[in-house]
This record gives sequence, structure tokens and C-alpha cells, in this order.
Amino acid sequence: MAKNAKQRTDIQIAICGSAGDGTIAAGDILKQAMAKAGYNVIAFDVYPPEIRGFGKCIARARITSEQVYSLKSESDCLVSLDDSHAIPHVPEVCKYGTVIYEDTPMSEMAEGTHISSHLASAQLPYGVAFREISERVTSSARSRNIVAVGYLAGLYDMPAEIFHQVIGRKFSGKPKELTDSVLSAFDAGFQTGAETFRLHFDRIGASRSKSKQSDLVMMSGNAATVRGCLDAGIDTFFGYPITPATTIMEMLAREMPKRGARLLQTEDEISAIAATLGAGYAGARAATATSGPGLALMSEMMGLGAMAELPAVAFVSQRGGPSTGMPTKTEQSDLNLAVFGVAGDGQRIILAPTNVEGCYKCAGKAFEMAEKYQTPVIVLLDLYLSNRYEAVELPVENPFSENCSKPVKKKPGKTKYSRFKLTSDGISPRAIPGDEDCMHTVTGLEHNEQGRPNDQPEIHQIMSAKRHEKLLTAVKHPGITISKRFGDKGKVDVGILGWGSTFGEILEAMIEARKEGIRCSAMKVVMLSPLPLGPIHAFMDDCGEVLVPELNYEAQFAALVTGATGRPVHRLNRVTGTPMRVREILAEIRRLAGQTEMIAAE
Amino acid sequence: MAKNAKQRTDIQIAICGSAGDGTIAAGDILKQAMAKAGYNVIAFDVYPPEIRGFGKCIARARITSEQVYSLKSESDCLVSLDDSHAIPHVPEVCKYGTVIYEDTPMSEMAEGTHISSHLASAQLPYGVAFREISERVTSSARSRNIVAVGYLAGLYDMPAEIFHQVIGRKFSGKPKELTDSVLSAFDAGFQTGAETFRLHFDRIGASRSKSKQSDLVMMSGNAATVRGCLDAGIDTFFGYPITPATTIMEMLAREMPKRGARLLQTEDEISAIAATLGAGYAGARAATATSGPGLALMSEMMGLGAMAELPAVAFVSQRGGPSTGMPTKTEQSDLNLAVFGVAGDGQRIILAPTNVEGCYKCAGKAFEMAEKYQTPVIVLLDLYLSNRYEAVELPVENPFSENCSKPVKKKPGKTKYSRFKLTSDGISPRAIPGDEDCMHTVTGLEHNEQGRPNDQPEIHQIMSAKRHEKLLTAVKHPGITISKRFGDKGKVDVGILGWGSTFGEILEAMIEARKEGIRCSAMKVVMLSPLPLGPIHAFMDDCGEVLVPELNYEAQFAALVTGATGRPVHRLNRVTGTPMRVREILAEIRRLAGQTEMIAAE
Amino acid sequence: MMNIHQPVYLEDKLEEVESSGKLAYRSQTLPTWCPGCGYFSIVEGVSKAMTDLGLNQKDTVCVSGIGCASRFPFFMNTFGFHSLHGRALPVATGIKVANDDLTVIVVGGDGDAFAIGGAHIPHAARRNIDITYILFDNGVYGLTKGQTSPTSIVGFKTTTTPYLNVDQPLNPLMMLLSYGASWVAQAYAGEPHHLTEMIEAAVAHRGFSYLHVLSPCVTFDKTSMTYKNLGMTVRPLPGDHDTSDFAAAMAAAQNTDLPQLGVYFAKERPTLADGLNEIAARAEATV
Amino acid sequence: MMNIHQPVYLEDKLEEVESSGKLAYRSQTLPTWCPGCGYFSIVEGVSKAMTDLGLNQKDTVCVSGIGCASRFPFFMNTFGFHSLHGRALPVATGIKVANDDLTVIVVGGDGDAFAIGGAHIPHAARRNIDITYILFDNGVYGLTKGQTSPTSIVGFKTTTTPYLNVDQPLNPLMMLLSYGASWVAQAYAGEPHHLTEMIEAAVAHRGFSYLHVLSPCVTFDKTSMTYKNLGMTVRPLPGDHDTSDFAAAMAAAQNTDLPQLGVYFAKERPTLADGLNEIAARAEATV
Ligand SMILES: Cc1ncc(C[n+]2csc(CCOP(=O)(O)OP(=O)(O)O)c2C)c(N)n1
Ligand SMILES: Cc1ncc(C[n+]2csc(CCOP(=O)(O)OP(=O)(O)O)c2C)c(N)n1
Ligand code: SF4
Ligand code: SF4
Ligand SMILES: [Mg+2]
Ligand SMILES: [Mg+2]
Repeated sequence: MAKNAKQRTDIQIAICGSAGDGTIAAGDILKQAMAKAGYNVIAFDVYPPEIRGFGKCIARARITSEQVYSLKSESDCLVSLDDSHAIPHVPEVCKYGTVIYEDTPMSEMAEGTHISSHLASAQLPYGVAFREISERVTSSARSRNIVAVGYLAGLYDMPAEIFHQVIGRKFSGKPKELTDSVLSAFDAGFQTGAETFRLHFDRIGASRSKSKQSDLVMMSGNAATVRGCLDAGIDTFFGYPITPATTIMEMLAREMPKRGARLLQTEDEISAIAATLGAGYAGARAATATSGPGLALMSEMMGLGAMAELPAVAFVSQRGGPSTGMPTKTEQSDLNLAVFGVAGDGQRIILAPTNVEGCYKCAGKAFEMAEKYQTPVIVLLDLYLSNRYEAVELPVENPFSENCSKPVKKKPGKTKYSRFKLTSDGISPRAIPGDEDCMHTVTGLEHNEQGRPNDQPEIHQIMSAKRHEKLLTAVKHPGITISKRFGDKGKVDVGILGWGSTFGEILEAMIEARKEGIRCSAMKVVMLSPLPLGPIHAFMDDCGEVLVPELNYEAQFAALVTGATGRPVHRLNRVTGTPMRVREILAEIRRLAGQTEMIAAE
Repeated sequence: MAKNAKQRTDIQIAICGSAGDGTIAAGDILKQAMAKAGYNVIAFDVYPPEIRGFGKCIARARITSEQVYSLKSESDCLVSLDDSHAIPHVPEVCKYGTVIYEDTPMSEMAEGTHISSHLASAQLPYGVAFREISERVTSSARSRNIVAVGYLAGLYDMPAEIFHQVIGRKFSGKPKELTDSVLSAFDAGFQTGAETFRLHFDRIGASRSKSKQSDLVMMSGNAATVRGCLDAGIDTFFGYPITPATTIMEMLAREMPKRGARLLQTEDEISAIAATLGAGYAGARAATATSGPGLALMSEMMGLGAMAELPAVAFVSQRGGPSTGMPTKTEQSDLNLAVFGVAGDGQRIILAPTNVEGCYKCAGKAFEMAEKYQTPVIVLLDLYLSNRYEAVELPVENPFSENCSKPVKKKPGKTKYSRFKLTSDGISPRAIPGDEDCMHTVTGLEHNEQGRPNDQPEIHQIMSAKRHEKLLTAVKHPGITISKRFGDKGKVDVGILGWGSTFGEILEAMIEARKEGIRCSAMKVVMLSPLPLGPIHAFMDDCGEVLVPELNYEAQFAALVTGATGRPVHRLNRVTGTPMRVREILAEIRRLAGQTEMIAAE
Repeated sequence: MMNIHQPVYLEDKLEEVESSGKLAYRSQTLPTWCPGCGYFSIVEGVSKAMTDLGLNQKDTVCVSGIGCASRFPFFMNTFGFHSLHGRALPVATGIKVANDDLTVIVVGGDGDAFAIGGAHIPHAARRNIDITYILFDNGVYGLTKGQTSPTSIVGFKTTTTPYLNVDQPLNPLMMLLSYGASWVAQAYAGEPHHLTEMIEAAVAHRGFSYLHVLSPCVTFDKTSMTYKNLGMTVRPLPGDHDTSDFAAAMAAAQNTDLPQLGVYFAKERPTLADGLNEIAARAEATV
Repeated sequence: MMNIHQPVYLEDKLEEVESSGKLAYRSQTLPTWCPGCGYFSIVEGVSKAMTDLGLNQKDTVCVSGIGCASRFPFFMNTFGFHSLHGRALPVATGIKVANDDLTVIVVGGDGDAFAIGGAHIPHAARRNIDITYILFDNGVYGLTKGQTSPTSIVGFKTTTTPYLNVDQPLNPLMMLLSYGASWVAQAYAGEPHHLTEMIEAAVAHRGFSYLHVLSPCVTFDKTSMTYKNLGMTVRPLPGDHDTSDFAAAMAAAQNTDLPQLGVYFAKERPTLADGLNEIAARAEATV
């Protein structure tokens, strides 16, 4: 069947099974192949907090020809590898959507336990004998998941060739017989799928840009973060494992030693940040990564970083809180801790990327900023961003500067070096151990320009100002988008202000709202501290109503923005451990648009 | 000379010397005696961060017949025990104020090093031979400071009798010869003072209420905190030393064992709060005390307290920050950390007393609240409040309830106990180890009503709501002032919103402003989380302009209030390690009052 | 001492267990551990020990940090406190100081104890707090999916040491002895009867008792502390080992190649509660 | 070894010092310690050792936590990092991992090290990070004005133990040995020549060297670790003490009543940097 090249593609596939079914692996092959085929792909996996057991796994991938910004709350296709887990997800399949399931259950099933009896009338059932096919071609049931992927590919007319490449790469290093057996499972599934009778909307449309195929890389937010670190020339990493940040350290552990950079798993998060500051003091580009509980432990050290004006980068991937909370669920509730969780007036820089490409940018730029502004920089991710896959184009040329340090210009032996010299921009020339004639001691005590402890009233006042004012220049740091407005220009009925991973859903909702004729625009704020107040004020000036949707209970960003601008906003909050839904945001936009009109009519 | 009984008293005396001069001890005798004599006294000592050396000490005491709320920025009298330290403080002596100094320096002094050459023309010099007198009557120069106190008492017609009592008590347990020698030094000083020619304004006026003398106790904020703990029936205290909170633990270490209560100096602040939560879990009234750096370390544990709904009281006395900062200087910059310094949506209760009596009340009530609302309660003090002395009247009857726990009403063996039962006010009946049939496990993981780990979307949403909503009822907790308005009622030009130790200066400035005819009122906010939004909104509704003076750089309370109310305020910030000045606040009130008028006139 | 190299599952022994009364101490929640995990033997051993010692569930508190091991309290039908990573000991200290009458059993993993929690152990030990600390040592971080731990051997390949671990592991037994722990022993999850014996003795000891349990992580360790390797190397302490001889205990603890099971050291000395009571008595005398 | 029971002040020896070149290593800031504090001998000893070893100031970093002891870096004219209470070792780890070429000297008090910083010592020791750790043990919290510390003896009266301390003190030497420190020694502030010798040897050792210095706090301890008491009890390690004999070191460390001065244990083994280089080599091999 010929591919309809004119058709736009926007299809979301969910594969659901239990931990042992190879659900995540199946999803991985699908998303890698489709990205390789030139589609835009956004994917996100959900898995249980326990190491094992029969917890539910879902791999979701949205495959599109145009740029999109988030997963959809409805999927076009659900593949069930375990009906008991998949049944609750049948309602998430859209009208005329497809449900693919195992047609040969191992034993007879109790009534109602088979998924086919749970479909809505407009959903299309495709029963397939995954197990049987797997057993037939590989003499084992273990490749059921691959058969399912093959079936899917066949059903949707996906390019089998590219799947072969992806499977080949995934199994490279494994015995050839294994790879061959997996490939034959795929082919058997593909053939079955291709031969199945289907309606036209089951076919996949064109990819975005056949020509650019090779530039699109399928990558998770954490992987992009790692790439950013490597491209920025990270020298040392000290970390302690914690979900969902662990994979950053794990990937760096493989890559850094290849470049002579050094990584150490420390005894806890306090040591991780302490060593990071120590390394930064000694001149290294140094980073750590953690989640909310770890950041809480780092709070005291972060304050030292601010006071002693030391560079350090901390990647903080948020999960459900408070406390140990929900380690494998997403949330945006560590904003308060990141922005305010420090003793004293200890402001530092906070960056929060909104998508996978942003993770790369923010990671690299964080090292530049830490070095330039001589302060800890927190890059605030969340589980939904860390583990989300997107097809991204990484820049061909390394976009990060090698050295952003303000150099010491000193006639040797002439004047005594002052580590904390007062300058017009608050940034003092920085020397590091080994530099001739620049000996000094850094301290968490208040200190004078030489770094000597000093608690005179004038000193504290002027040094507090220095430490804060230098940060204000960071909102103009070159080569990074600190904030950006999308959608309608000029006056709008509703403006949506967003941050972090939720901004994808915000953009989608804004686009929908505009389609409905609502004057609407959205602004993403990437630097959360110091806030880019100029652009935010300008944006708010243009908006009839401002909506701030975020994944936390306390409306943390809303309160932050209002506290800084003195302007009230509408809050939209959700704490379910799952991403915000586009339709929730849209409903709120509609409500506010109506409200503005009413006010205007009064 | 007869005492002028009709004269109002308002005199502030500053004694300044180096660490070895007995400066603080001299100030202590003065304030104790004057409080005993029935005067209102507010006193505050400043000392250096080093253990020893020749750092500057200043003991200031304001002695009044009417109620006042803060120290004055100008003193009426300066006693110098060391000119090199005292000279910079000469300008703080008011017009026609008194400067008393040593007239027999040990060696000849370089020009300009003697204080007498630094006085303004309207300041009155009194040179006294402290050393000589001390050597004459005690055959040692060591009692110079006592001679100075005696001189002061004689000069101002203070009641020598009461000074004798105070000195007697201070030296009780010491050899009688020592006490006698000190008393004779006092008497010699007193006689010299009484015989000195002086102008009428050097005399002290009437005390407030001769009849009530015995009820007024001179007490520091930390001592009042300790009394609050004891009266509330504290069972356990776990702490780690840190300035300016250490003395809370030190006083409790003496008092608690007498009542069979238990105190342990732990290995760090993390253990202190962990043990406090453990003890709270086991049913004890448990507390800890620390400063900003320690609170930063406690951040993760505090989140566990919020999630597992455990009672704990933490006294946090702020000092200059960030980081180690200025350990012996005051500041109000740990507000952000106290309110927001927790991973996830981990709101807890924050109380901030504004004076010494408030320390007592908040301390006791904190135990009630921790128990009733099943959550950590932070009592936010600061160095200026912890170390400030005021003459306070403690209630005759213990004002604190013995038990505020919501009891478990359960037919034994009938229903299974649910530790986190959903109730209308969010508070679940709480059982403790030892309670029959109530076994359960508390956890920092999100959990269902039984306390079992559960990360289902609905559970997290409903449990987050439960944990937050129960706190809302705390703003109506009986027997404690959560917020209070002072000054003009109804519409005013300027309203001042304040918290913590700075509220004394705010009140004084407000009173001055009203004298100048500015319509003005002030509101103190004692509960900083959750904020009493009703009264704050009502207050702001009445105010033309709202001013928030506080001792930090980032305008933390101002941003908090604006974030919560959506209303802009004027900020007045100072980071010098010293208290806010009444005249600074007053100047700002005047400016704003003018501004409002201008706006009204437009 | 038997040589069983496979753990015993609760499920396998359901009948035996039901008639023994041990189930009273087990919550309705089935352990979420991987089949074959050594930890099953420990939960089984604690239940058995509680039955044998006749402990009352309502007067027992199981305290833990975070990790696979630390899930333990959820599987017991006693009071429980699943606290934070590394903080089980200070929480237990608070509980015990607040109420002397409770039996407090603390559990945790090797990372929980010797990495993030390392500051707390010396103080619980020197103060001789009357609690039992059962350390589940699998030489790896289980819950976070297989990183190196302070007890991982040199050459161990994990996700954070893809080019093999180079750090010399800690020696927990020597450390606890040097801290002044008043009771120190070692057991092995593959020898459940001896393990149960040790748990009973640990709980019975008045003061701080430390029981180190070697326990394979079948999911993230296929090469190092496996049932196979441990089964071939563990052996009982010599019959003539003198538990009052500190130097002998230290010497035995040094032999990590052939881990020896049994009580290394035992000594009665005043507990923290004794000390606090002494303080109260002195304070009263001054009133 | 001489028996001097009073510390030597820099001021007393100004001439001698000026001609020795040691002043190059001293900053212009005079120590803010109390006259008579044992710490003066240590700053003097380090300056002397640096001269003798010919260390370059610009390649030396002194790292500390918080406490009287931790004020040390301000008094040296080297690079310095006055960090947070308890965190000197992890900060030093970061510095050393970032730049192998630096000489890193870590100092701290007994509370800084064994109370709040207790989790970090085992790991710095087992990893054999090539730094020198000089522990200023005065058995009390100096900077916060006299509270009990982890090395305070039983019966010590402080502001937090007004009814006398009841907690058994820790034994730092035994602890460090049990952690696998590759060089462990003890000195006494009252014996400055031996102290200087020990500092030199500590800095010279390749790997983690731990030097425990007994140092009286003249302000907050009038009864326990005084010059008088220490002067009467300290003695050198026996002449035949074998620094390669771990058991002998442990045995010597147990004798806390009569503290012995000298090198307890010394052993060359690969440092952390060696390990990290090994990792890099293995990684390159896979590229
Ligand atoms: C403060 C903090 N840091 C990190 C984590 C993540 N974490 C959970 S368990 C664990 C280690 C588990 O290893 P171990 O203590 O040996 O227990 P095991 O799982 O092997 O039984 C880590 C690092 C956390 N929960 N909290
Ligand atoms: C997190 C934190 N907790 C507490 C303190 C207060 N503090 C400063 S120094 C010190 C203890 C000092 O004792 P030690 O380490 O023995 O050093 P010494 O002063 O005796 O030399 C304490 C508790 C602090 N600065 N930071
Ligand atoms: S991961 Fe390892 S330690 Fe955790 S339950 Fe599984 S086998 Fe046990
Ligand atoms: S208080 Fe003690 S340790 Fe601190 S400087 Fe003074 S004598 Fe030394
Ligand atoms: Mg483990
Ligand atoms: Mg000390």
C-alpha cells in the first residue's frame, strides 16, 4: 500500500503491560525507529516505584509530522501486553482509536478480565496472537513484545527497514542468533499487521523532513542534560543516586572518564555539593545532580556557595513530594525549595528548561553562568522532563564558551589581591589555587574585599548588595532564552505564564484556544531566579487575565511571580503525579476569556 | 535630693567596653535592678563573634515608666569602659546626653584616643576615676565596672538598696568576702555619683507601678522561650549548639532533668530534628532549637514531619546570613527558609513572636499546635529577640493545655485503625506506640488512610488537600494572638505590616507618626504560615499605603505577603546586623503619607 | 549451623508459619522484594524471634531509613517508622528517649547506614542506646537499581562504576567495635536458623546491639555477594571465640574473605537511659 | 621528646621565626585564639613543616569546617577554604579531585569531625585521598563556649551537661584505623617539636594521613584535658612499635588513659587519584 505523502501525522501510541513484559523496551524500539524515520516524537514512560513485582508499566509515544509540545491526554492506539493493567486505560483511547491486545491468553480468563469486553463502541479492536506468533518463530514466548511492535509497524505502514536498524543497534554486542530471532519476531508481527484489514486513519502520514532525518536524535531530558554537560566541558561530577536524577550520573559515569573527566559517587548529597563547590573553587567545571530530598540536604552548602561566591551546577529533577513522596511520579513542587530554600539572603540562579532541547541548553549554559556570576546554579528538571523522550536536533557547533571567568589582571607583587573586590557589576576577578600571588581564604562568614571575616554594618550592607546585583546581569546572559512569548502579539484576553515541563501542555492549550478564536498568548519563563521582571511585566501588561498552570498544590510559581510583581494571577494546580492535561488548561482559558469579556462588557 | 515622683522616665544607658572589662555584667546588674525597681526595661547586648580577644561589647538598657517597644537609636547616657571602643558610639548619645568615662587611664594616651576630645558641644562629660576608686576600696582594679554601675546609680538617683539585692543574688554561692568587696565598690561609685553636680534631666523619674514590682521579671527572649517550654510540659529536647539558640538548650539542660524530662545534645541538627520527630511520634512533647544554618540542615526532616503528620517544635533564632554569615549579629533573613525551605508541598506552621512575652506564649502554644495539627511548628526568633531583655509579667496560671491530641475512639478489635483517616477538618485521631490495636507505620512516602504507600493520582490529590486544609484551622487556635492591629482604626494613610523583633521599632515609629498627625496604624503578624489572610486583607483594605520594614535584603516578608494577597507593598530593608531605626521607619511613613496625599490630590 | 544457600520464603512455609503464631507479627502486606532476595529470611527471622521472646506487638517499634531493606516495617504488624535515607538511628533515639518501655528494632541497608547515615552510628553505639540495629548488607544500592555501596568490593561493576569500583570497602564490624558497641554479631540470610538465633540474642541484649546480616541482592549483584560465593565462604566463629575479648573480636572482624558468623563481642554496660536517670537523680538532688 | 607543658607563642619567638622564613606561610592576621590555647602550637608547627618541606604557598590549600580550630586557614598565607561545620573533608575531596597537584591540609575540631562531620571521615580514609587531616582535639566545643563534645570524658561538666556527661567518648584513633586510614598518628600541642615532626611526616605521606593532636582549651576546660593532666599522662609510643602492624596499632589506640604519641600505623596503598586514573585508562581502552 502506498504511503499517502500528503497526510499529516499525529498519532499517539500507548503500550501497557507489567514490569516483566518488556513494555518499556517495546516502546523504546518504536520511538527510536520513528525518530530515525524523521518524525517528531515525544515519549514518556511510567513505571512503578518498586524494584520488581507486577507493577504497571506504560510507554507512550506521540509521533507527528509537525512540531508539537506535549503528549496528548488521549491516545490513538493502545497496545495491551497485560489486560489487567491496560483495562483502566481503555477510556484514554480516542474515538475511532485502536486497541490491540493478546488474543491467546495463557489460561482461560474470568469474565470481564479480558480487555475486549471493555471497549467503547467507537473503538476498534485488533486481537493478535502475540504469544503464539512469538513461540512459532522464536520457539519462546519472550518476544511477544517485539511481535507487538512489529504488528503495530505493519498496521500503520511504518518503515520496517528502520525498525530493523534500531533493533540491530539495540542488540549489538548480543549473540547474532538472539538478534536474528528478535528480528524474525518483528517481521512476523509486521506481516500480520500489514495483512490486517484497516481503516485509512490507521495509516501513518508523512514525516517532517526526510532530508534532515539524520539530525534528529531521540533523547530523554536527562540524556540531553548529560550532552550539555559534556559539551560544556564538565571536569568533575560528584553525586548520590536518587530517582529521577540517577541516570544523569550513570550516563556521565560512562562518558566522563573517556575524556579524562572525573566522577565520584559520594557518601551523601551534602558531600556531593560540598565536593562540587570544592572543585569549583579549585577551578573545575563541577556539577552534581539530585532530586528534592537531596536538594533539601544541600541547602546549607548552597548558602555557602552564595556567600563565598563559588561556582557549582546542581541538576535537580523533581518528583512527587513532600518528603520521599512519590519517587516515580512527576511534580513541580520543589520550586520553593530551589528559589527560597537557603538560610539568609542567599539568592542564586535557577534555570528551568521546558523541553528536552532546553535541557541541553540549560545544562551547558549553567556552567557558563556559575563561572561568570560565581554562584551556584540550579537547573530544575522534573521526572516528566528527565524521562521524556523527544526527537531533538542538537547544534552542529558546540554552543558553549570554554571560559567565562573574569580574569585577574594584576601586576605581580604590586597590589595585594582582593578576591571580593567591589566592581561596577558586582563580579570580582577570580583567582584559583595555583595562581601566583593570589592566596586568599574563602569563607561563609561575612567578609571584606580581601575575604577577611568582618561583620561591620557597612560591609554587610555593601556585600549583600554586591552578591545580589551581580545576579541581575545574568538575565541578559548571551545565547540562552531566559523567557519567551508565544501566540498572539499585543493585547490578549488570556495570557498563560508557565515554567518547566508543563509548558508543553500550555502551548498546546494556547494553540487550541487561538483556534477557537480566543486572543491568547503564552510565556515561558526559563530563569526563575532572578526573575526576568521586565519581560514578565510587559507580558502581564498585555494580558486581560493571567493564568499560571503548574503541577503543585501550593501554586508556588504563581505566588513567586505575584510576590515579585505585585500582580495577582489565576492559579491552576494539579497534584496527581501525572502531567497537566491540555483540556484542563483549555477549559480554564475559556472560562477566563469569558470572564474578561464579561468584565469588558460591564 | 528628693525624687521627682511626677516625672516620666525614659532613659537609655549604653555601657561600652572590651570583652574583658565586665561590660555585659555591669549592664546586667543595671537592668535587673531597674526592673526590680518597677521600671519597664528593654535591654540588648552586642558582643563579638570571637571567643576572646579585645572585641567590643556594648550593653544597652532603656528604662521607662510607660510601656515602650524597642530600644532607641539614641542613648541618653554612654558609659565608656574602653575609649577605643566607645568613641565611635559617642554620636549615638543624644543632645544634652551624658558621657561617663574613666578619668585615670593606665598610661598616657596618644592624642585623640581619649574620649573626652570626641564629645559634641551639647554632650555632658563626666570623668570618673573608676580604676582608682576600685583599687582604693577593693585593692584591685577588677571592680571598675561595678564602680561605674554605682556611679551611674548615684548620678541618676536610682535605689541603691535594690542594686544591693541584685548584686547579692548574682554573687550568691561565691565567698562572702568577694560579695562584700563588690558591694563596697558599688557604694563608693554610688557616693561619687550622688555627690556629682548634675542637671535635672539626669535624674530618674517614677517607675510604672510600685505596687506590682514583684510581678515584673527581667528576662531574655531565650529565657522566656525556655519558660514557655517548661510550662507547656516539654518532655524531650534534642539539640546541637549554635549561636544565638545555644542558651535555650543550656537553660533547658539545667531545668528539664529537675522535672524528669530528658535532654540530649545530639551529633548534629539532622539528628536533633530526627530524634524530636521520633519522640513526637512516641507521644512526647518534643522540641529542638537552632539557627539558620541548622534549619537548613533540618529541611529534609521537616518535610518528613509534614508528610508523616508528626508533631515537633523547632525554635529557630536567626542571625546574619547567608551561610555562617554574622553569628553574633541580628537579622530576619531566614523567613524564606522557614516558610518555603522544604521539598514538595510541605507547608508547616510558623510562629514569630515580636517581644519577650511573645516568646513565652509562642513557645508554649507551639507545643499545643504541633500536637493538635500534627505537624512541625517553627518558632522564628532572632538574635535581637533571643538576647533582648525585657521586664515581663508572666501569667500566674499556666496558660497551656496539657493535651491537645485528637483521641482515637475505637471499639477495640472492631474496625482497623486508620492513622490518616480523612475527616472534615483534616485532623485524624492519633495513636502512639503502646496503644492497643493501633499498630501502623508512618512514612514519608505518599500513603492512603491506613498509612500504606500509595501513589495513585486521587490519593495524592486528596492527601495533599488534607495536609494543607488542617493547617487553615490553626489560624484560629485559642489563646494566642495570631495577628493584631495597633494605632488608628478605620482608614489610614499608612499601614505598617511587621513581624518579629522589628515590630517594636515599628510600633514606636507608628506612635511618633500619629503624634505628627499622620493617620497611621501597624499590624503585627505572628503566624507567618499559614498567613491569617482575613485580617491582613482587612488591614490592607484600610491602608492608603502599606509599608513592610524588615531586617533582610530580599524583602522576604513583603514578597510573602504580596504573593499571598496579590497586593503590592512598600519595602524597607536594612542589612547591617543591627536593629532597624525608628527614625528610618518614621521617615518612610512620612514619605508615604505625603505620597498618599499627593495621589488623593491629583 | 546448617548450610542452606537459598532463602526460605514465607509462602513456602505457610502452614508451618500459621500454626506457629508468628503471623501475628506480620502485616497483611506481602514484601515487595524480588523473589530470592535475602531479606525474606530476615523478616521471617524477626517474626520468629518476636514469637520466641513473647514481645507484644503494640510495644514494639520497627524503625528504618530508605531502601529495599527499609521497606521492612511495612511488612511487620508492629508500630513502624519508615523515615528518611540514613536517619533511622536518630529517629529511634528519639523514640527510645521518649519511652523506655518500647522495644525498638532498627533496620537498614548498607548505603543507608554507612554512606548517608554514617554520622549517627558512632553516637548510638557509644551511648549504648538500648535498641537493636539489624543491618541488611547486600553490598549494593538495591532500591535505586544497582549502584556501588560503601561495602561493595573493589572491582565490582555497577551503573556508577562501569569501569569497576576502585574504592576499598568499609569494614562495618570493625567500625562498630571501634565505636564501643556493646554487642556485635554477624549472620547470613542463607542460614535462617542461625540468623533467627542471632536476632533473638540481639533483641535480648540490654544496650546497643548490632547485627550485621550478609544478604544477597539477586537482582543487582550476579558476581560478588551471591548465595554461591557467600555459601562457599561463610563459616561459624571458632567454638572457642571469647565474646568478652575485644582484641579477638577485632581480629576476627578483619577476616573479610571468609566472613565468620556468630557473636563477636558482648559486654554489659550502662545504657543511655541509665545515664539519663542518673542525670535526673543528680538534678533532683540540687533542687 | 621534650616535655613542655606550655605552648609556644609566635610572638615570643618572633626573631627566631623571622629569620627562619616561616613567616611566608603566615598571614598578616594574628590568631584570634585565647592566650594559652594549644592551637598556637599547631599553626606554628604547620608553618615550620611547610618551610622544611619547601611547599609552595600558592600550591597549598588549607581547608577547615567551623570552630575555633577551623579559624586556622585565616592565619596561613596559603589558599584557604573556611567551609561549614563538619564539611571540610568533602570540600577537600572536591579540591583534590579537581587538581591533583595541590597539597591539601584539612583541619578541624573534635566536634566538627566526629559529631556533625562523622559521615565523611570513613570515606576520605577508605578512598585514601592524598590529603593530610589534622584534628585539633580539645574535648570540648570551644567556639560555641563550652559544650560537651564526642571526645569529652564521662563526668565532664559543661553548659549542656550541668549534671555531668554520661556518654562514653569516642576513640578517634581506633575509628580511623578501622576505616582503613593509611597513616595514623598522635601528637600533643604541649610538645611542639614532636608535633612539627608529625606534621611533616603526615604531609609527606602519600595517601590519607590522620594526625590527632591533643590540645588543651584553656578557657572551657579547667579539669579534664588540661596541660597539667596531659603533661602527666602523655608518653611516646614504645620504641619498638611496628607501624606496619595493624593489631599493634589498634592495641595502642585502646590505651586512652595514657595517650601515646607517635605514628601508630603507616601503609602505602593506591590513592583515590590512582583509582581515578585507572578508571580513565579502562574507559579509554573501550573507546
Ligand atoms: C536523601 C536521599 N538520597 C537518596 C535517596 C535515594 N535512595 C533511596 S534508597 C537508596 C540506597 C539504597 O541502598 P541501601 O541503603 O544499601 O539499601 P538496599 O536498597 O540495598 O536495601 C538511595 C540512594 C533518598 N531516598 N533520599
Ligand atoms: C550547622 C552548624 N551547626 C552548629 C554550628 C555552631 N558551631 C560552631 S563551631 C561548633 C563546635 C565547635 O567545636 P569543635 O568542632 O570541637 O571546635 P573547637 O571550637 O573546639 O576548636 C558549633 C557547634 C555551626 N556553625 N553550624
Ligand atoms: S533489588 Fe536486590 S535488595 Fe532489593 S528486593 Fe531485589 S534482590 Fe532484594
Ligand atoms: S575557646 Fe578554647 S579552643 Fe577556643 S581559642 Fe579559646 S582556648 Fe582555644
Ligand atoms: Mg544495600
Ligand atoms: Mg573542640
